[in-house]
Amino acid sequence: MAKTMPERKGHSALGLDAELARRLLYTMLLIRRFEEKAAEAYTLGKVGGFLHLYIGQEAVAVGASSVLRADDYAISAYREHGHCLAKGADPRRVMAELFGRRDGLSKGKGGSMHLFDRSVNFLGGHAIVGSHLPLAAGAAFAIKYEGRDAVVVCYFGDGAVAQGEFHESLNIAALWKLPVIYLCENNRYAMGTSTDRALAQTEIWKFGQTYGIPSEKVDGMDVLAVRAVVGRAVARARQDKTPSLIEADTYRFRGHSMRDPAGAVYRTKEEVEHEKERDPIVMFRERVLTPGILTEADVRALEKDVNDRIDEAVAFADASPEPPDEWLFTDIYKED
Amino acid sequence: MAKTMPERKGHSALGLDAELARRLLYTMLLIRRFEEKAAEAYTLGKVGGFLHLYIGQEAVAVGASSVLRADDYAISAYREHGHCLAKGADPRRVMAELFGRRDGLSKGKGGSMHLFDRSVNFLGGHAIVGSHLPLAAGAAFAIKYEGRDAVVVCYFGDGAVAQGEFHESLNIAALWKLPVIYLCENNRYAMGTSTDRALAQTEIWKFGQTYGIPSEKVDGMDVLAVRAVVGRAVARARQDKTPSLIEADTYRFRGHSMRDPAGAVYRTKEEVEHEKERDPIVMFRERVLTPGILTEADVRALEKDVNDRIDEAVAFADASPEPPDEWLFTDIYKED
Amino acid sequence: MAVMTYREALNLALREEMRRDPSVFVMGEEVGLYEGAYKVTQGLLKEFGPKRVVDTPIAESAFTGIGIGAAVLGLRPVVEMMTFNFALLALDQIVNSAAKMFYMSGGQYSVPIVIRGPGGPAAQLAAQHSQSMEVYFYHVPGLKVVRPTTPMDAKGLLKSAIRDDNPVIFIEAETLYPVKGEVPEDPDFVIPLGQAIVRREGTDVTVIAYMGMMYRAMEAADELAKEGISVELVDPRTLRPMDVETIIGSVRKTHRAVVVEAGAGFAGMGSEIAAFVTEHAFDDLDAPVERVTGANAPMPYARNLEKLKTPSKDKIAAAIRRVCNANGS
Amino acid sequence: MAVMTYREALNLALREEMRRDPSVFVMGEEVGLYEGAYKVTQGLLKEFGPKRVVDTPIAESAFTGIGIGAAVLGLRPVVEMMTFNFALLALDQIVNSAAKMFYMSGGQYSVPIVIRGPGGPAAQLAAQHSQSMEVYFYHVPGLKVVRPTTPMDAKGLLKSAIRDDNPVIFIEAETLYPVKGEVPEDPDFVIPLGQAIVRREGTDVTVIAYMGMMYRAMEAADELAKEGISVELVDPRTLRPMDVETIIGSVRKTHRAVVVEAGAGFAGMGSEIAAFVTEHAFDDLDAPVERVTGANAPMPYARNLEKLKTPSKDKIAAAIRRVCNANGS
Ligand SMILES: Cc1ncc(C[n+]2csc(CCOP(=O)(O)OP(=O)(O)O)c2C)c(N)n1
Ligand SMILES: Cc1ncc(C[n+]2csc(CCOP(=O)(O)OP(=O)(O)O)c2C)c(N)n1
Ligand SMILES: [Mg+2]
Ligand SMILES: [Mg+2]
Repeated sequence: MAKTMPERKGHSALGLDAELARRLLYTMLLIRRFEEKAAEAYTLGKVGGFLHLYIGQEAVAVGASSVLRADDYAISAYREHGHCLAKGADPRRVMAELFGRRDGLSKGKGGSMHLFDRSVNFLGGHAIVGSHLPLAAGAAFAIKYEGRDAVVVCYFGDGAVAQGEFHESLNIAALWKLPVIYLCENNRYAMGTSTDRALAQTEIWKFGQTYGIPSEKVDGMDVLAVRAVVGRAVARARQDKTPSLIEADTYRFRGHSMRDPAGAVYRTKEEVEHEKERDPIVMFRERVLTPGILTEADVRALEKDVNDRIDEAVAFADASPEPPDEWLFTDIYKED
Repeated sequence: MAKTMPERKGHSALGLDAELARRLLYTMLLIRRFEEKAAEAYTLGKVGGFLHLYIGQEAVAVGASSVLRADDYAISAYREHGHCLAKGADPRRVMAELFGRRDGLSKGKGGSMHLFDRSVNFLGGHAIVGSHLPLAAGAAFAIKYEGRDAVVVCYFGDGAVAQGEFHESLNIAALWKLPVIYLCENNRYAMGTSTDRALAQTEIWKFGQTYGIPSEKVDGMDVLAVRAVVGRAVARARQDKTPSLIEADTYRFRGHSMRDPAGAVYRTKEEVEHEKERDPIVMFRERVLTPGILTEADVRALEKDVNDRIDEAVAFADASPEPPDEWLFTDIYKED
Repeated sequence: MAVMTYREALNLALREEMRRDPSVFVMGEEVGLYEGAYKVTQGLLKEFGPKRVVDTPIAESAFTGIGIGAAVLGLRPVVEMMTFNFALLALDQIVNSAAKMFYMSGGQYSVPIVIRGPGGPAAQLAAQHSQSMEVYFYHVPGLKVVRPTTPMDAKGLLKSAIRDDNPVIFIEAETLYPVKGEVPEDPDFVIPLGQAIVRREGTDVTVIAYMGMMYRAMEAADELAKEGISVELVDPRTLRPMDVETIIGSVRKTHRAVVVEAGAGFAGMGSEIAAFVTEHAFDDLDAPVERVTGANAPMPYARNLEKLKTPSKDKIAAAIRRVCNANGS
Repeated sequence: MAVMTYREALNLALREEMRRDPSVFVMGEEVGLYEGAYKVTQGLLKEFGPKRVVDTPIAESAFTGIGIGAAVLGLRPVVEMMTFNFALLALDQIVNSAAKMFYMSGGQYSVPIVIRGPGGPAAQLAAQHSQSMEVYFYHVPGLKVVRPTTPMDAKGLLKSAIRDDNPVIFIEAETLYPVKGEVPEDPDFVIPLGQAIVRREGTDVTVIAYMGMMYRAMEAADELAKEGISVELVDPRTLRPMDVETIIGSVRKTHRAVVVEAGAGFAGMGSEIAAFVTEHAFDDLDAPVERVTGANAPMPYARNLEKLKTPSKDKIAAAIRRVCNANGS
């Protein structure tokens, strides 16, 4: 049965067979469903703090992760449920983390913005915009230092492009030839600021040119396109440590966070409706159904699997106890 | 007699007449002589801390300042004696500042790295690499806010290009159309680090292209070339608030500071000797003597004026008393 | 007097000062079109236009530096940190440019800037978004640091901060924005920086607290009143310059002191207050100054752990009882 | 034991640890080809090559973040801040990434990084280059903070810092680099973090100091010995975690305490030490703890003013005399 496992045949197999179709669709559905349930839990007061939904952008995480190996790394900002799940994290433990429970990935200490999963090499959820770009370069540095051929995918938003660390990281990654793929999810807004109000250059991929690194733009609503572009970048990083900058043209269907549910002040309803026609899941479903790669029955079965799995995740999170009080003071320092 | 005064005829007068030749040569000689004397004073223990000499780069400050008006601003890093003098500061008060005396520009509290002169709109000497780039944009912001047509010239080194604030400032200056000219003095080294070891893109002017702002490279040893390029940038900034990035190709003849006197670990003697053949003062002297714009006698007279003025500056600094002890606690807060 | 929220009081202060002085402008992420992540700048874009209500890219170091540069030329920027947690990215500009320029220039260039926004514990925002940030500022000569507890203080102190010729760090609190209180509508009403206030008179013990901790201390004081313990509550309001006199005056009267702070205890504001109280009133003290502080841990996300991180009313009350029972009484 | 300079002791510690553990590497501005702005990394490039001695561009935030990222994957980076003044540019990475990652990840990812370099007053380097920087770090849960006073401590503590699994802020001093002292050459010699040392035994008063201030306190103690005042000198060495026990033990014995620090006094390390000494030893104290601190001013350039900014031997001696003459004795 389909799982969010890294592909076993190797990242170059971009041909769309049933197995791949199932895997990509399954993972996108899983993320979508996870988040719908997380939003529900938020309104019920089971999830606190900020909750940033990834709905609409699933093709980016899923396309990118589909070309990664288990020993590759991913790192992200605070809108990272999708990246973490796509890398293979157990939805039960992710949901438990959102619920602030002891069985959460981070024992309930991190929450939605700070998902970490060492078992799948997911290097976190970082909530200071731009701050994880150097961390990604550092992980890539370590890989190269150790002579391995793993790579790092670093997801970040268009909002991070204006930060100094974007430039510092791209410069050093290019200068030192670090195996990192900077994958910008350009969803056109940083909170309420559209890219044209934040960036003198809104074609974000072009920033990469100055540093002399391969830079590409891709339709971030097309999971296969993302897969192809990131696949090439991963191959370059693996083989000759060349970093890349990729701009995925995408859109968030919801507001910035649950505190901005409508997301309507800075964009029109028409724009949102129009973009929803590019829904990456709907489009991919059409794509696999039309030529008969999957059948309607296949898809229904996938959807059922996903729904069951997420229901199970919610039940798991609900059942998990609060972390014990003493844990306030654990994990501050590592004792040898 | 020649003075380091802003040109009265307007910045578009780039034709090289005797008056202009005298002014440019005078100011370059003044800076050169000032620094030779400062170095001497340093070895005598009269100047403390770090002392970064500008020798070799004089054409940049002098060429740029020659197109500025009195109500324009300049701002720099810690290698700023030349920028400050070229903007019109009194060498006596600059020297007194280096000596840490009460008649120094900053009452002896700033020292060589922190020259400020409000009377000529010199916004300082800032010693955290990259930190004054946003300050320059801020001054330009204020000019635009107030509806004035002044401009800001921001001098910085190749070393600052790797800093995040370079990117942040260029992006915002371009986005908001601020009247600031970012003038990078690429002297090929940041301390012991050559540009190719610090930057993935060593053609620094190219960074400006991504932001869509006019970007040019200029021979920083040719005072007239600098004058022309900066003149165009100033006109753009004045008329339609367009910022520019200019890369001046230059070289420092001395070490990074008096603590790196030889500057020989990271570059060869041959390279230094070769570059000294591009001495901006020697070259400009030839340029004005050959066609007879100035005579040998004119130049000797200028040299004598300069030497007298700098001797006077040293005498002034020597005679100025130490700041009174109470001044430790003044100028921390401005009282209304 | 009108009754309004802390948020509204801040908004009114901004409006009044912007009306009064055309050199005052507001700058930061989402302050304009979005009207502020926490709506403190609501309506300002409409009233003052984009020239004076400036949305910035996410580039804290640069837009803070731009504010400083503009202030150097004589404008009066009010820079919003969406939350003060992000101010670490701008700390070099604040500490090395804003705080030192007047000194380094020998008094030539002052920096009349206000940097404001919420800081301190919020609701389940976890380690990176829920920090008590004043600790990075109040040590620094050249800066002034304000933490206003009530709507009235928020208004009166923000207006003073804007009129001040020095860089002022003005840290509000997300949790206080909806709190209501009386606020003078008089546009000439200001509260000078550097003056503490006695929020409640008492005779047995002085409790020094600000922001959310002051509200909890009030609850504790109510509770203790029933037990016959009379608590005097002093709110420093401005952390730098600190009104040492008012605090010492109170301790001289009560002979006992408890300092409460939300941030981690080791080397926090409480340490300084405890130290100077002891220095100045050693012979008047009947017990060592007690510090009730946030746990020395990062802020956890889980609700139950988060609750333990910050001093509760009960912890404050217990400390007050302890000092009151200490020998010497 | 060999006699060597503080600089050489640091260099030796780096060498030994790099030989011992291939995951240790050094990174920073000018650490390689230039052999360090202050030559602490002299010879390392030659011995270990450019893979392990990495020159960086001037981009403090990025290369610190890169160090943190590499540490998360298990390497042991030693990141040099050319001087700690520049660490403000990297403070977000240090406070929000390095210090909190272990906690936020629920113990999954530790960050075994050392960030080292000189800090504190230097020679006429003025306001931006001569700051006592420890204040930005010792408050932060998740960080350890070391300030080693002697060559022996420099070596023993740096080795412990490198072996530690947590982020360690290791602040040296430009003025101490040429100071000589005995240093064990044994590569197994380490000094555990978190242990203060009694540098001189005495009976009348405890002086707590570190770095340059410890050397001045020693001179003061010599002078006072002639006056019959017996000074005990305690050096915390590690500021976080602080060895409260050793300090309190000493104060319990002497009944008097003076804390000396180079940085500005308001809300500095001295405030915390004074506060906890008073809390733990209130009944043992015969006089309030005296703080002798740097002036609450930015660092001026002029030599005479600079001298006044940092506590002198005379000021320290005067404070010691004051507490010894306080009533209670
Ligand atoms: C340094 C910093 N500044 C501000 C914020 C507040 N903030 C959180 S998310 C966000 C917008 C980021 O937008 P973008 O990078 O495009 O990511 P998206 O939300 O679109 O996924 C802002 C301003 C922050 N977390 N960190
Ligand atoms: C943020 C910061 N990091 C490091 C330093 C130390 N430092 C002083 S000058 C310098 C080199 C700067 O080189 P460049 O910008 O090319 O200017 P140049 O010295 O060549 O004029 C360095 C690294 C500093 N002052 N500030
Ligand atoms: Mg976005
Ligand atoms: Mg240079």
